Amino acid sequence: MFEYALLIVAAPLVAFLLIIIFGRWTRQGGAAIAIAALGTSFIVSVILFAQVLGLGALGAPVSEEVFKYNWIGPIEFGLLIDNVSALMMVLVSFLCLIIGIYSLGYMAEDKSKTRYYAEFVLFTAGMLGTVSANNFLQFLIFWETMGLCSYLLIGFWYEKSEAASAAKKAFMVTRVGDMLLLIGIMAIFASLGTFNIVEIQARGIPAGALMHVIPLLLFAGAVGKSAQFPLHIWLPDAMEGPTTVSALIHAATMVKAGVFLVARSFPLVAASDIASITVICIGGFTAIFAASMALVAFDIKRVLAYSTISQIGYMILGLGAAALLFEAGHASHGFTASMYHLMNHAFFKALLFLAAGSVIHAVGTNDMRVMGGLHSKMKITSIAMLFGALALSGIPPFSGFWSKDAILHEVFVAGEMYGAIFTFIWVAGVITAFLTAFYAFRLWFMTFAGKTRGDIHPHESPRVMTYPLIALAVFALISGMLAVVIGGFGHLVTFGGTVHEGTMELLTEIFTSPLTYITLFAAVAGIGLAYIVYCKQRVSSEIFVSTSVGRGMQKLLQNRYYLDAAYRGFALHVGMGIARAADWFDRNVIDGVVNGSAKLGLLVARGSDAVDRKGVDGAVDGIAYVVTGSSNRARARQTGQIQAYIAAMVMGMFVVALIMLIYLSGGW
Amino acid sequence: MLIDFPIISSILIVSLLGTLLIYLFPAGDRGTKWFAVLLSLVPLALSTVLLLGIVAPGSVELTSISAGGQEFLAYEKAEWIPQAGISFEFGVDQLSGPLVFLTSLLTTLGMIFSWGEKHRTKEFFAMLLFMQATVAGVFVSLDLFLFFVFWEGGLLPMYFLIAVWGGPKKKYASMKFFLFTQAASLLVLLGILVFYWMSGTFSIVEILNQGQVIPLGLYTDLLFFALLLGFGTKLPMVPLHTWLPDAHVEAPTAGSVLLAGVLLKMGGYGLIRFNVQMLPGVSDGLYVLVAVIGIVSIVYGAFVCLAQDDLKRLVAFSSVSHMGFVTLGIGAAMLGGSKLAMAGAVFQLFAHGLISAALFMIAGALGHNVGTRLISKLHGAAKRIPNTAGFMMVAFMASLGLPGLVGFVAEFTVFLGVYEGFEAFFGSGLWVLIPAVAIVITAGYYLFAMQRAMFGPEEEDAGEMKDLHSFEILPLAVLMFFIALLGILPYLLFDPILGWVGGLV
Amino acid sequence: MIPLEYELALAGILFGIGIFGIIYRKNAIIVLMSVEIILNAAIMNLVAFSSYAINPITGDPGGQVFAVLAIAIAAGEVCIGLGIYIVYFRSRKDINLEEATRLR
Amino acid sequence: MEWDLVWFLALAIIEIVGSVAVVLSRKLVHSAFWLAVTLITMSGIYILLKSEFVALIQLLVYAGAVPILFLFGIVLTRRGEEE
Repeated sequence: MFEYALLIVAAPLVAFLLIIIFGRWTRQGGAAIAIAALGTSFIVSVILFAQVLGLGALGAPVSEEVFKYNWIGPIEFGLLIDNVSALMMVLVSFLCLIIGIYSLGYMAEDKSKTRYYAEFVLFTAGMLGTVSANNFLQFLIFWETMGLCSYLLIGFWYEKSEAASAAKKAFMVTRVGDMLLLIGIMAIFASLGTFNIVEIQARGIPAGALMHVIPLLLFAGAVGKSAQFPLHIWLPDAMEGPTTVSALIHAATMVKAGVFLVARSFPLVAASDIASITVICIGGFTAIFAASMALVAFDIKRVLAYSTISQIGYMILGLGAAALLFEAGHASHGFTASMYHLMNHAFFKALLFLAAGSVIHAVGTNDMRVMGGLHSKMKITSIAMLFGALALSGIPPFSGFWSKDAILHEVFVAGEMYGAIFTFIWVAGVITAFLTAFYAFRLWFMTFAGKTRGDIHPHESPRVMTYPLIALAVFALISGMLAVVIGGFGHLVTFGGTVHEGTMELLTEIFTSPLTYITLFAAVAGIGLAYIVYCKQRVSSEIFVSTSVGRGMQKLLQNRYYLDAAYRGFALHVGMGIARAADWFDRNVIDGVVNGSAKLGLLVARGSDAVDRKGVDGAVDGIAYVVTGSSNRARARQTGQIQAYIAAMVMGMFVVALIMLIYLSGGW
Repeated sequence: MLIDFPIISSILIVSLLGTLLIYLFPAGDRGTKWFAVLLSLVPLALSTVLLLGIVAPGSVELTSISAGGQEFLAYEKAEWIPQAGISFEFGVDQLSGPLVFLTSLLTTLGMIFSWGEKHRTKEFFAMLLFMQATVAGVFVSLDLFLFFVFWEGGLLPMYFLIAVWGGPKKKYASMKFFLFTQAASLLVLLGILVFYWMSGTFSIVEILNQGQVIPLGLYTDLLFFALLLGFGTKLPMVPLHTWLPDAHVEAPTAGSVLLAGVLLKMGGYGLIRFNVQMLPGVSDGLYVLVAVIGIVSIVYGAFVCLAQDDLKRLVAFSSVSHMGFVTLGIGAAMLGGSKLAMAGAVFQLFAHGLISAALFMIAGALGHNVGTRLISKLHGAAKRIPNTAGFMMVAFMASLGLPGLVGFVAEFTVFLGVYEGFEAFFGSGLWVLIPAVAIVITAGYYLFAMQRAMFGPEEEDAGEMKDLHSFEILPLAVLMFFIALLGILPYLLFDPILGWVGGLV
Repeated sequence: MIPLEYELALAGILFGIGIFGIIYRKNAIIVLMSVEIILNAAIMNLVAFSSYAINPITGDPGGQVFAVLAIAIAAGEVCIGLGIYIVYFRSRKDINLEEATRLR
Repeated sequence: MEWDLVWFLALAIIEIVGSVAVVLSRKLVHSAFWLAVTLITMSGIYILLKSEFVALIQLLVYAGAVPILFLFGIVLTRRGEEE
């Protein structure tokens, strides 16, 4: 009954082909085709989502596989439609559409628009295909398609060497994760004989060592794609691409695919306590780790990139906690909360990026140190960005508050049940909330408040760019509350049993819990500190670096904990070292074999026929080039000399005698 | 519809006759090229019929004969030297049919790509046609003696292509190529003779029908080893690969295309036909050896690539690395009984033929049009030669195994089969991590090459750069079409192969 | 009675020395002398086997007959060999075997 | 019995030393002399092997004629005073 869902994925794919072939002759370099395809996908996904919700009577998970065909042999491809994928499809196609429209203004003056829109719609197809795949192999195929588009779009302005190397870095780092994911998927197939997600979720991995290894390998893929520690280093560099790309791929959609992967393999993760704990630790650590690096960045997009890493850390953390609790028999609140945060974050982070893009479009630089006082010049952008910052900081009633609170609540429950380590991670989460609020408002105050610091002449962006901002700002405000109004996000997405709560119960639960106020206090404190330092400037920002410890911290953070340098060193010295050694080995050692066979060829050629000598001489000359001094002696010995022949004969005799001896003595 | 027409011998006769006819043209005649290309379309069309007969038996029906549980299609037989039991015996199956098609396709495309060849044009095109006949002959021969005749015959045109139309070190490279492959041929001849002595016939069909012709034991293992060395040199497998980079670097573009596209496949074909199909049941240690050689080739080749500056040399070593998947697939399939690994190995033969042909065309085009193939001298060339850069990107992505393109299907199925095979034999499939490291390294060297050669700021004083000519775009576009088609709908070719492998492993 | 192994060992040693001379020395005459040593080693084997075969007192006369025959042939061979050397020397003024590569 | 062995060992040592000297001598004439020694010793060994007739022939033909022939050869192919 969902057969038309194929249209959602197919529309962008067809658009991709059309743009490649006809794009350069249409208006705006194929933008019209792209927008039409994205619009189609969006409308169809909304219909689909409504249908799925209607079927499931609000909450009961529906899943159906449509459009099956055999990829090779027994491996069956198709679409899996359930609550999660329907929600993701609406989300992704909506954001793609909005950002596609925004691109009309942002990319208006670029010469390679056709290439841009072709890669853009191919990415959309990849993301929609990923979220609707019914098996892990198909998932991987679309996942890599996204990776390719991410590579191409980061390197969109390939004349800049930074962009080219950032693109390469992104592909390489995610490739490490992808390799492990690939092995994980193969391990699943080897133990279950299927790639089908529904079947795998139903059957689970049989107990044994693989039960822990497989979820960890899958999680490694998620770590690469979602830029979690230790494979996070590509995302900040990826900001070299156009801002629309950063907003769509590197904030709203593609980096969430890792979270989605963990969600899809949730039962596998939950079945293994080692995997669950790893997921929690990586998520919690990444959240605070990335937030700390955002504190010192001056590039407006990089602050947002670190923020993205940190927020995805929250989602991963929530999923890990949910997995741990799920196995112990609790409901999957954390799962719901993570998906909830995924949706909210997609809206407000896309908003933040697009607003930043609007600012960059206006001032022509990414450096926040030369901005300031832009509020009066570009009011719409400023207000929109304020909405985004509030949502990011987790101030009610903006969307970020509801989902972040739910995740932290879940982690706290895990801490109560499983001991100190999770309580510790909960504390880290609260500190992250404080840091998040601080850097979000540091960004906003540095950009929009006070006086202009540099020689810039800003102007408000065209309407084709501001309208998407307004639309997203509205969603940043209401997307969290909408779920509360219908009685909790659990009605839309859940794993396992349904969650039935009333709106009032939910609100009471949230606002009577002391945990809520702790988080809220942290966020408000962060904003307050940012206000004092960067808006009122009552305290100079220099006080952070007045002590030697502060200076050391700043240096450490600005150098991103020296991890980039370490990876670079590893690649350059170890990787290239092995490569050079192998190359040397090939040129020098293995060519020794060639010399040997060249000598052999020489002997055969010399002995064969005197008439042929002229023809063979060509060979001899060629080979003599290779055969160095040592072979000259050999040649003198082995040509026409009776003694050399006798020597050879005697050696042959010995060999024959030896063989006979062994043979007569009765055994090989 | 049933086709009872001697397709295979027509392919061979047309190509061989064409070789002679081209020599009748006066030197420098412009019609030569047209004649050669149009003539090569005939074998291409006939091979397409063969391919259809294999992948879509419903649409085209070919006469068949069964041999040892497998079927050979389009079977033909005629006496040649009856006293020694040698005959003209042809037939194709799911293993050889796609390769015959690949040979014809790449010959035509290589000819079109060499439209700009100025030096001794007539002989050049004649050599390409001759090569097509001999290589296709290797794949279709069901008589061991005939097989060997074609096998040796294929060396000649390649030798001349390198020695006459080659680069600066052509003498050295062509001699190295000849000596290496000749030495390998000796081992193959030895193997063929052993088969003849033990079974009393040269016919592959009869040998397969006899079943276990060679008594199990030491002799089987020795024979297996000798054939492994012989075919492995052609494949090539580390450490017998050193002729390959030199031959590729010096060969003209069409020569490289055919060398990488089909000549290497003769090694893989021989391994599967002889070592696997005709020589079952050798000791496991040898299969472990094959698998280990495959792993070493994959990882070693990838690492050597990382240090190359000449694009053609890089692509040549990447061939070493990618043909390692064939060896690994065969080894793993025979160890753990994984059909997927064997089918993946067969599929990789075809996939690598398409991809490496595209890669060599691009490297060759850079050499002709830009004047250098050195990555370090091509700074930021994408701005000047966008079409070259675009095709290069797609070909690189196909070669590094991007899902959705044909390379991924082959690599993934081989890895999957290796996982199954290793789990069955060694107890854990996670050993696959070792060859899987090559996934990352492969991405590394291609992206590194792309970044340094094509991206980045433009060089100010770079010389004149010409983008692809239209006669260069056409063959590349055809290859890209097949690469994408079989990447998205691999079952078209993979399922028939899988069915064939079912009777083998 | 001397054990047969001793005889054979001595013959083997002589044979080895002869081979060594053939391969190592450049002078053709020394090479010919080395050939004589090898022949002697072979003849000694004949004699030794014959004296140990069948009848321990008289031995097997067949071996001795062959030995005498071989001695005669060896002497003839030395004559011919030296004759060739002399002819060769007349044409080349040298009998160094390293230079004698015209037959290749 | 014991004495046979002693004789044999003594002769064998002379034999080996002699033939090594044949091969290694710098001067051709010395080589010829040592060859004669070797061949004579050989005939002694033949006597020990109870093959007196062979020993006699060896002494006459080999030890007598061959070294003389060699000396002729040496003289006839001598070139300067090198060897």
